[in-house]
Amino acid sequence: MDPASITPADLRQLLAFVAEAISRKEAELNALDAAIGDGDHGITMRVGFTAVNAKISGLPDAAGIDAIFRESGIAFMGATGGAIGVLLGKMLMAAGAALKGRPEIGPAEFRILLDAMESTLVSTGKARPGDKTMLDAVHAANDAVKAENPSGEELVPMMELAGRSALRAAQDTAQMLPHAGRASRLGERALGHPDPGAVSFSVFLTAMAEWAQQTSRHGA
Amino acid sequence: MDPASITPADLRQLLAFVAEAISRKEAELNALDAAIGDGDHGITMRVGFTAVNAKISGLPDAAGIDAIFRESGIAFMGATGGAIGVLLGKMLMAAGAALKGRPEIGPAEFRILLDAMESTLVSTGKARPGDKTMLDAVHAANDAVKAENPSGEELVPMMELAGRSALRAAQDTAQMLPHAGRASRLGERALGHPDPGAVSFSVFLTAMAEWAQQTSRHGA
Amino acid sequence: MKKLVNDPNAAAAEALEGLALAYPQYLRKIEGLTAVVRKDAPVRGKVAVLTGGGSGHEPMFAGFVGPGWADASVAGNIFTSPPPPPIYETAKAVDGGAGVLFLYGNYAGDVLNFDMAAEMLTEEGIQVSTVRVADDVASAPSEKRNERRGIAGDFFVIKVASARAEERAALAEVTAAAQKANDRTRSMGVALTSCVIPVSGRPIFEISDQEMEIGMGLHGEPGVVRGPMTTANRVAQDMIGRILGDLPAKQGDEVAILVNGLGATPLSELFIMFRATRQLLEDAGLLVWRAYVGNFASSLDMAGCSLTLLQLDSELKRLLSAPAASPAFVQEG
Amino acid sequence: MKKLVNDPNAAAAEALEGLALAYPQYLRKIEGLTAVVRKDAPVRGKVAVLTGGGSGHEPMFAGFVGPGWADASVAGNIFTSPPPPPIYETAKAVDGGAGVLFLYGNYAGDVLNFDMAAEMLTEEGIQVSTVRVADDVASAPSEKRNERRGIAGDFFVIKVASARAEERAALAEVTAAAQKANDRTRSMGVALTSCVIPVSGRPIFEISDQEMEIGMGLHGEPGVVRGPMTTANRVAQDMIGRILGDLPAKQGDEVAILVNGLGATPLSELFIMFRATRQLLEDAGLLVWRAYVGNFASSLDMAGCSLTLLQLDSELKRLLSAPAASPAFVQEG
Ligand SMILES: Nc1ncnc2c1ncn2[C@@H]1O[C@H](COP(=O)(O)OP(=O)(O)O)[C@@H](O)[C@H]1O
Ligand SMILES: Nc1ncnc2c1ncn2[C@@H]1O[C@H](COP(=O)(O)OP(=O)(O)O)[C@@H](O)[C@H]1O
Ligand SMILES: [Mg+2]
Ligand SMILES: [Mg+2]
Ligand SMILES: [Mg+2]
Ligand SMILES: [Mg+2]
Repeated sequence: MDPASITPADLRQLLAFVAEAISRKEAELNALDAAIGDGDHGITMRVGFTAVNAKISGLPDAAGIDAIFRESGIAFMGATGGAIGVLLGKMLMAAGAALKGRPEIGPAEFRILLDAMESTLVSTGKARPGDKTMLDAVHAANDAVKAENPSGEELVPMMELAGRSALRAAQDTAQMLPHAGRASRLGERALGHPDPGAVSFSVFLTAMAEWAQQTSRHGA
Repeated sequence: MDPASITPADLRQLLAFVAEAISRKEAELNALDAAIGDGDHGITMRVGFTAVNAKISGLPDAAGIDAIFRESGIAFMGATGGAIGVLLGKMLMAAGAALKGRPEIGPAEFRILLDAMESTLVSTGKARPGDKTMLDAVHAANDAVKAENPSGEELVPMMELAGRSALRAAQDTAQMLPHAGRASRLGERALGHPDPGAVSFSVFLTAMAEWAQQTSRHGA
Repeated sequence: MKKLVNDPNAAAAEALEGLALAYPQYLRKIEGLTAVVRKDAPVRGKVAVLTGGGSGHEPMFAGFVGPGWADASVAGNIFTSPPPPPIYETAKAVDGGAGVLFLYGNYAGDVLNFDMAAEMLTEEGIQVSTVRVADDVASAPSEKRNERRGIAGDFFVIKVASARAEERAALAEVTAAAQKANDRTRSMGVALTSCVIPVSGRPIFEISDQEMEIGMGLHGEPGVVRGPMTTANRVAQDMIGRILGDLPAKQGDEVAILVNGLGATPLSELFIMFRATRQLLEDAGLLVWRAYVGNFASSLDMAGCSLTLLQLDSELKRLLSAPAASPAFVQEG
Repeated sequence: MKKLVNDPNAAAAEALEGLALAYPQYLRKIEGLTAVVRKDAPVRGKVAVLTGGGSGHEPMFAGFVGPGWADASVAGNIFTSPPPPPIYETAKAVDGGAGVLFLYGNYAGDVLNFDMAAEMLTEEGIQVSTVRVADDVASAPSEKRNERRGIAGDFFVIKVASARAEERAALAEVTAAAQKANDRTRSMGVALTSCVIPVSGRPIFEISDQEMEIGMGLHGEPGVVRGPMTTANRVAQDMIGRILGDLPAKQGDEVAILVNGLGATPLSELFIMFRATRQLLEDAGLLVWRAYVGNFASSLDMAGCSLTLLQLDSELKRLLSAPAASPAFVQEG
């Protein structure tokens, strides 16, 4: 591949790679969710990404970046349920809508993608940064690629930065108290445990970056 | 006491002593019953003898041997339920009926008592020796005091002989297969486990003998 | 042991009290006895159906007392038949002049106590007849069917007999209906864990985390085969195989089926077991006329379930579908 | 983990299938969807009551579909809200032209998915209104009552709303009745053990053999106090104390009470808990108008129970006692 961009064909492979990464984390995500929620987050993520892959392989070859994201979102939302189903489903759909007409994902598109995801997550889930949700990871990644410019305008480093930032933010959620209005059920006991949705979003971004990095090295 | 006989007043004490002995064996009897039955035999025996004691303490001072046994049987049967409730209840009532008019329990009365108990058990429970039931202990005790005459006609040795014989017979039930007609539910798995009812009857007789022995020593 | 009880020795009595306090629309407790009777007992001119046995099988037996169901249930301690006096007193309280049918599981202790009570009643001129439920295929070979113990099959036999009594049939007819239901009922259980008796606080048998025991009785009586835990479909196949090997049902016959939870198995698993069972019955050419899924005859907090089949005819269908209302089962006309 | 399941990933779907196959007299499954609807759906001119949520709470929610009960229930995976598409499809299948009331437990996931489905339906001109059951006193202080999660209180809210719909009330009226029931319902749970999700095969939290947790949610959400296991009477006292501290009921008021088992707790213990609760309510001067004891909203194989009070008025009594029939609860008129 051209390390500077991701074509629709690349995106299919990338999402399959992400699905595998998520599957490998199933037990870990369940355990995180068990600590502060109901223990199903890993199952839900695995089911959702399995559906995404099934859906993608049925799409016509001509499907563009926008269609692939939109259909992924519809598939994810329709297969999973749970909070994450609607949230991540809508985020994927929003990414598709925001990338309408773009033939490939380059650095600019990656920024658009993260920004669309964050704003959809906020408008749907009504959480704020610091509430100990997936938003903390999304927000950190989006902020990082917006604000910093560590290696110019190259896609792979940008993706890596996003993944790293999301991961760090996810880990930091362990120190947060869940926002009372949303998750009073957790209380003080949530302290010390990271938010499973934040962790799984960082897995999503990290896997994307890893795929891009591996592919660009192979391609290079 | 006169070691050669048990008065109605003695009998009250003796039954209180038996009740305590049974209570101490509660867990053990439950465990034996758990191995081949439903695990309640110790509870039932304890409940039954507690009721016997309560009943006895309410009897008029003039109550004779016969009345004490009869009322014990009624109390036992009414308080417990289970197979053992009717069987031992009727056995105690039968002992009372058989000892009607006898002012004390001497060697002759002890023989009558065991014989009445065995025949009532057989007619009510319809088991046969070797069926792995309480009858095996009752039968062995009755047989022993009928057949043997180890120390002349003295009550305490006779009671000890009965207790020993019942205990040995109870232990021997471990080697028996339950009679199919009665306890097919047990099957081969009952092998190696003694019958709880046989064991509890041997506790009953052993405690009687122990009380008599202790009392006669103290009295001597 | 963690149980929501107070004095463990009083658990059976308190559970019965709670049942009676919760469901005054169907039944009431007899003061001073561990027994409940239909709210409107005695029903003049109607045969009274009296059931009962050891406690620990809730909602069996007391949960099946009410109009269209039994007239009375007498409870013993946990897993222990009630003694004769309360059976006798309760029978007298529900006798409406047409006699009393004793219906209970076929266990030595119950037989002795209920028989003794029947004797006492007969002496007083009250007509008593008895049917002992003997549905557990695991407990004796078919040549010795009358020696089998009773498990969840009580549900069908009590329902049928009670409905027949409600039709104002005579004691002999009610007895015959109960006997017919009993003759056509077969059950098989499977246990995944032991129950714990409140007083002893300990499991009544050992079973590993990988094992199950097919054919285990409602009081932990040993079953027919202990083996590794497997899927619901395979468990159902084994159990239904044993039942159909015993029940003289042929292709096209109608059956009622009861999937009964033993106490600690959630309804979701019972539905999965029903799904498997129904398929097996269909494969065997039998028609499921009606199904009942839930906790009907439990074994304290044992995990596992039992399957019960009743081979129907038109009389049994009429009686099973007759209206009935009790704490554990309400059915419209 | 020992469970009577097949593929653990299919447990929720197979349980629902089993339920639908067992009770065709009340409901049917919609082909291709994890949803059941009243046998006679859609009922023309009647407001449709649609409930649902994550699976693992059987018989909640699907067990409460039938005449006098909900028109439909949509099931998600274990502990996971169903996604919007099946909610949307099911609502369309039961809409009788008078609109649809969505009734479900107040959880973030359910809110997101049901709201999304409601949006899709509204776009098509189908009227939808929503009441989120929020009865769990342990989950938020009373100033934030609308943030509380829903546990067994669904039972009362669904019953009341369904009966009002059966009276052919308009959508706004049915919604108002549901809202009133919701406003007057309070619950408190206690967990003795963790449940095990079939797919993961592991407990979702640790709790020792000597401990219980008061206020724990139906999915193992942490409760308000963890302490040593104690007697049924004391557990009930703690729970009822918290409920009565929150419910604005006064001496002489009538209440309905639900003693709900979480899955692995036998009925006998629930009756003992009811006995304790009834005494406490009597001591507080409240009148128990009707009681319901059983497994209504479970948490897979969790041991424990919840207590739910509904403070009554004449409308609620009328609606609660209206005839109704579904797999999990039948009531005569
Ligand atoms: N309103 C919200 N905004 C942002 N993220 C949310 C919100 N609600 C839930 N989440 C995320 O969803 C995750 C839980 O997802 P999951 O366990 O799959 O769903 P459920 O909570 O329905 O079981 C949480 O860890 C959190 O990150
Ligand atoms: N028909 C019988 N004849 C003699 N003894 C019997 C008979 N039936 C039962 N038993 C005795 O009763 C004992 C069981 O008593 P128990 O556990 O108290 O009652 P249950 O069997 O009703 O639980 C057995 O161990 C056996 O000794
Ligand atoms: Mg979750
Ligand atoms: Mg026993
Ligand atoms: Mg017993
Ligand atoms: Mg969930």
